[in-house]
Amino acid sequence: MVESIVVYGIVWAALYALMALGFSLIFSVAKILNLAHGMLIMVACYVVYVLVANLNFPLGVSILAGVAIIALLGILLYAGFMKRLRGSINRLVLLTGGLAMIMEQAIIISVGPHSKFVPSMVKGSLSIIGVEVSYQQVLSTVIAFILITLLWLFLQRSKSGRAIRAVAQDRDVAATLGINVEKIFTITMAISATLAAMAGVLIAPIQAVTPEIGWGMMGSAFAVTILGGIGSVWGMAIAGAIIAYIELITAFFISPVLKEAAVFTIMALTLIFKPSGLFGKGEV
Amino acid sequence: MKKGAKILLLGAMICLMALAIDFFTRSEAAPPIKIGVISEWDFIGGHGTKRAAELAIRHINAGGGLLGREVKGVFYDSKADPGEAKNATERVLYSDKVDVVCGYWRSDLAIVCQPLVMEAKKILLLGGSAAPLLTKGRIKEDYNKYKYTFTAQPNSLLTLHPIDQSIISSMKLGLGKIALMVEKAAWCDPIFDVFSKKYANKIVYSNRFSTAATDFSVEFSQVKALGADILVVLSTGRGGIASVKQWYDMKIPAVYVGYPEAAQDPNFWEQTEGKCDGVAVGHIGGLLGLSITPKSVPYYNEYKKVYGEYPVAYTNASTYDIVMAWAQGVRSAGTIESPAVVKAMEKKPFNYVGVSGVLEYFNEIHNPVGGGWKEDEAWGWVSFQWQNGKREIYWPETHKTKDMIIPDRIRKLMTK
Amino acid sequence: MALSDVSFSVEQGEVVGLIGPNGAGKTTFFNVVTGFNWPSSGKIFFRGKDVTNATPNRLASMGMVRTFQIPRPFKELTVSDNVAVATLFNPKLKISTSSTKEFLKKILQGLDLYPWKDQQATTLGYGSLKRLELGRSQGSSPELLLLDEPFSGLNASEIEKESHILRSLVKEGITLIIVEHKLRELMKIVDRIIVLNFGIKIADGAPEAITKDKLVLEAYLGRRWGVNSAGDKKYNSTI
Amino acid sequence: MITILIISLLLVAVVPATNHSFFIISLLTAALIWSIQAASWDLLAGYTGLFNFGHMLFAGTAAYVVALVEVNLKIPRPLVILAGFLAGILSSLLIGLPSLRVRSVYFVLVSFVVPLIMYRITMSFTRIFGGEYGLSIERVYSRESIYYVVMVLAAFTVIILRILVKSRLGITLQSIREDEETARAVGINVPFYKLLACAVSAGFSSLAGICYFYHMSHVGPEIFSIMSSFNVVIMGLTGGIGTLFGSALGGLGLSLLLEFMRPISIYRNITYAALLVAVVMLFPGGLWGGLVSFWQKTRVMGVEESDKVRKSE
Repeated sequence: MVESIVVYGIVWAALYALMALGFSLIFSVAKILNLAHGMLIMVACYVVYVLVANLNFPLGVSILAGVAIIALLGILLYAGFMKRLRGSINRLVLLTGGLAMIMEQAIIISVGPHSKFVPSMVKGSLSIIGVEVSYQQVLSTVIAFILITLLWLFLQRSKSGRAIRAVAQDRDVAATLGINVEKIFTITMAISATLAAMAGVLIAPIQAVTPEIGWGMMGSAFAVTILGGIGSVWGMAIAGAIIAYIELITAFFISPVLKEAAVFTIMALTLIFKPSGLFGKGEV
Repeated sequence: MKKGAKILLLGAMICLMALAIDFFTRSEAAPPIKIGVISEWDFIGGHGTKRAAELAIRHINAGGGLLGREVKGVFYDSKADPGEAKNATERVLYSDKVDVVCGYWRSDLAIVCQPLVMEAKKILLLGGSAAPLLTKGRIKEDYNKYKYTFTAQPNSLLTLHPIDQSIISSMKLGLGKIALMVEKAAWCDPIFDVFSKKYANKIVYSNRFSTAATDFSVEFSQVKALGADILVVLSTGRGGIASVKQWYDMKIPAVYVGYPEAAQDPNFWEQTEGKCDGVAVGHIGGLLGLSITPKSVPYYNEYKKVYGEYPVAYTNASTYDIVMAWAQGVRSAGTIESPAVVKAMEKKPFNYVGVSGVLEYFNEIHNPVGGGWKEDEAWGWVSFQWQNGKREIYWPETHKTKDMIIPDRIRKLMTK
Repeated sequence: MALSDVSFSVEQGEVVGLIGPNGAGKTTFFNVVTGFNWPSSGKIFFRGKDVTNATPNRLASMGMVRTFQIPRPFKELTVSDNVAVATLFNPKLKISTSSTKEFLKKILQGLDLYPWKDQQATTLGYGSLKRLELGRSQGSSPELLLLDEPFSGLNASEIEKESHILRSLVKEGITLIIVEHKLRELMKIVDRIIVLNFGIKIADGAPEAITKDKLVLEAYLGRRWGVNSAGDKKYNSTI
Repeated sequence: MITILIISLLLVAVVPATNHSFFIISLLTAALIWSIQAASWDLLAGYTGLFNFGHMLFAGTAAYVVALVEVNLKIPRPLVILAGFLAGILSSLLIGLPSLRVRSVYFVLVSFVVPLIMYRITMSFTRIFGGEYGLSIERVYSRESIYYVVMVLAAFTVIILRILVKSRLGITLQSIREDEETARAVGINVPFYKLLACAVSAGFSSLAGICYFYHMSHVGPEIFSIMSSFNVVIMGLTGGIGTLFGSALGGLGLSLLLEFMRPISIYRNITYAALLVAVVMLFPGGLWGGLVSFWQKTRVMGVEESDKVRKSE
């Protein structure tokens, strides 16, 4: 019982964190609240599905292709739209919301509302401390954690990583240091979209994919980001864990019905009492 | 006052716009018989309603139309929003001047729009909505107002029956410890109550989960811990596929039965990569590609031919059948005047041969009856089980293709 | 910047200059007194009442008003509205529009902003904005006015205007506490100067005395004087 | 003022002009309700600087309370409506109190989240709130009567709000929007006025919500969904933020436009979204705001001239 809460908590922590990372990254660096993030995740799943099922590409190839396509899409959305409105938070929210609707409708019109799926990369399951977990879940979790670590390393060690952090801290100062802020924003968006796509292909085999799933995913990303606070990779991971465990524990001790309500309440409370999030550096 | 003038201009424009809408959309009820089809295009159910209505209209016209007149469909999206649905409904009623309204998969929309159609004294053909309030409630209470409502979809209370069959059949297989997991939705509440009462001494675990749930690990491990061997799940939400996959991955030693709506999908086997082996669910038999009536298989194949995929949601049958049934009613009444058509459709025996089954008559609350289904049973509905990639009907007897079984995988888990 | 030991009292109608090198804690002092920050220890009395933890709006309604070094007008509002806001929350004015209008007019004329009263604040030049800042503070007819560098960023002629206005305020019997770097101009209006350094009051006395005070000279004026006079030369050359 | 009367008269004229087409009447009723929502939203977003993404929270709460009373108790309708109205105003605290602590993007987040909590609650507690079925009653008022009531309410809303923002309250709110610190420095009790603004806005919004309930004779969880609140923002912003007329007209216009686009069937939603993107990209102040700012620009130019002159003196 408790074991299963622990084990599945880890699985969902990783996936939630992955969903949220891209979202919070672009949010902290470019102050863009990207409502289209969930839709990027969703579109990634559909791209992979179409490549596999309709064009019978091998799975690996399709996943790589899918991720690449989404990354490009991300850059496109940024350069084409968000760039122009950067700075005015409210209009950006509306813009990304509109873009999300467009993506959703585009999928519905082209593929239809039926639920699609991305085949799992590995079959079978194993038992961890007496809890049955499928290899797919294990794989997704591991990859998620690897990605999180990689992102962290990238931000800490690499040159452009440092640049991104600098921009996140103070755009103007960064600019005076000779950092090409525009370039940084574009790179960040690309990374964010890539993370979204990866989240998509890792989660799709575990759940089904329908066009409106994007909103739900965005919600999860929302929750984790708010709780974790922007500008801290491991804060994201921990927040993901907290959310995951809140859900599981509510489900176990109170009632599964109140899972979402519990999460939303935690969000609201965080926003009211510690708006910058548990590990956030950004001030209000 | 310059500003004022501008505002005035805008105001005038808005009114003109309103008038323009009215003007463009107004048209006298001319030769073609018009069906207003309103459904939720962005959702599988509503999508099915739309397609099924299209096919039905096509077939009616192929058969020379109705009373020598062509039948024309007016299709609007309700966006799954009551306000939108209301606008759409009043648009078809008062500016498209349709002769009959069809559609509504989501019950809240039907609840809002049914009275509007009734006020206009037009026939309402419910595409998929099965809220008991619409028939059992309203028609019973105020027959004269609501008698124009017809549906080829048993109300959700009756769909309890195929679900119950899955429990009964699994008990026949010697299982007896029930875990009852029911989605927290209004349509589930009465069913949940009935089961909790009926199987009070057999239920070892029961809970309600949210329609947005996608993870069931905790619930399932409780089920496992409590040693339940019949896992009854009612879920129309996103949870369906996820729950089946988790049930498989967590090696739950229990048969998965009930109403995981996602399991109706002909591609469910591929979607779950065979993990759904042994899952039992209720569905309209006419959509299984099995010969429930002479119409079933042809419809199944034609649907594939037209839309490139097999029908998924039950609305694909219920909408088609109710529209065709209405057409038969109109033919026998010899007019499209609502009262006459109502009389014609209420005539016993009505004997309409549909995709889902033979509809002998509509009972006093306009629920379909016949073709081997009793009044208190879900007309047209069967219980089937996924058995190595195929959907095998095990209830009712009349349409049975295979017995319900406990898959070897689960048997092994149980003996372990 | 923390304040460790600053204690002095200001009499009604007195004009006090508050000086000190950058980071001496002048602005912090302002924030603490006007209730934008609250002190960790120590007390603030205004007209005998303990106002240590009062909110800015309460202090304002009591008659203690501050200005900001960089003018912070309500950009979208018109000039007169900017002052009007203050008058709205001025308990001494009853909401009889006529008298308020008169009061407004008087202030705006005093600042000679009247001709531009219906423009958006953003359209004013810097000098006018400074005066608007003053005007807004007058709107709540203050008894104690804390001015944060009223002369900064102004050219000689504008400084003239500004100090003229200040003098008129003094005539009205308003108590002033002025933080200012431009000592020359400051000396002309204040009757007492307090010197802060690293959050400590190091001197307090009449202007002449201060200029002779050793401590002050080395801590502050010694460096500052030259720069300032150089600055003056620059000004003279420009005019 | 006059113009509103004229618009109202035109709207009255619509009824006979379309010989009482129920379609047009209820279409306009809904549109007017949306315009009230947009206008009341504008008081917060445009004048107080609280960009509220959860505006339908107020209307939803009011509507649900009225529905609950209508369904469960038998008490005179005025009391029912009053109850809903008060509940709506009370709910404004859920947005107002956070607004005291959090600003800009964080406030946007809060305002997003609060209605979603209500959505979950109404969905989950099916016994009380009817779950996905929502709560519905038989129609109690004729279409026309509701239409006229809503029309009067809409005019009333815009006029009252207009008067408010021209009054001392208006200036106060705007100064809070411009610079909270300075606002406090001149003696404004910022928290009080923020809450007041929320309450006023919520008041009108919930009246509209109650009308919506009687117009639909139904209320469901959708009213708390992201989209419905989002729509209010879209309408307000398209019409023109900070110009009550603009937002109100935006609400009216967009609702009609949406209905007008019905014939393009499956491309309707995507077109709507595309339009939204276009407006957000091209008209920062919205369409109406575009006009207004154009006038102001012309005025400001003249001003700058005089300013230069003055400086050179």
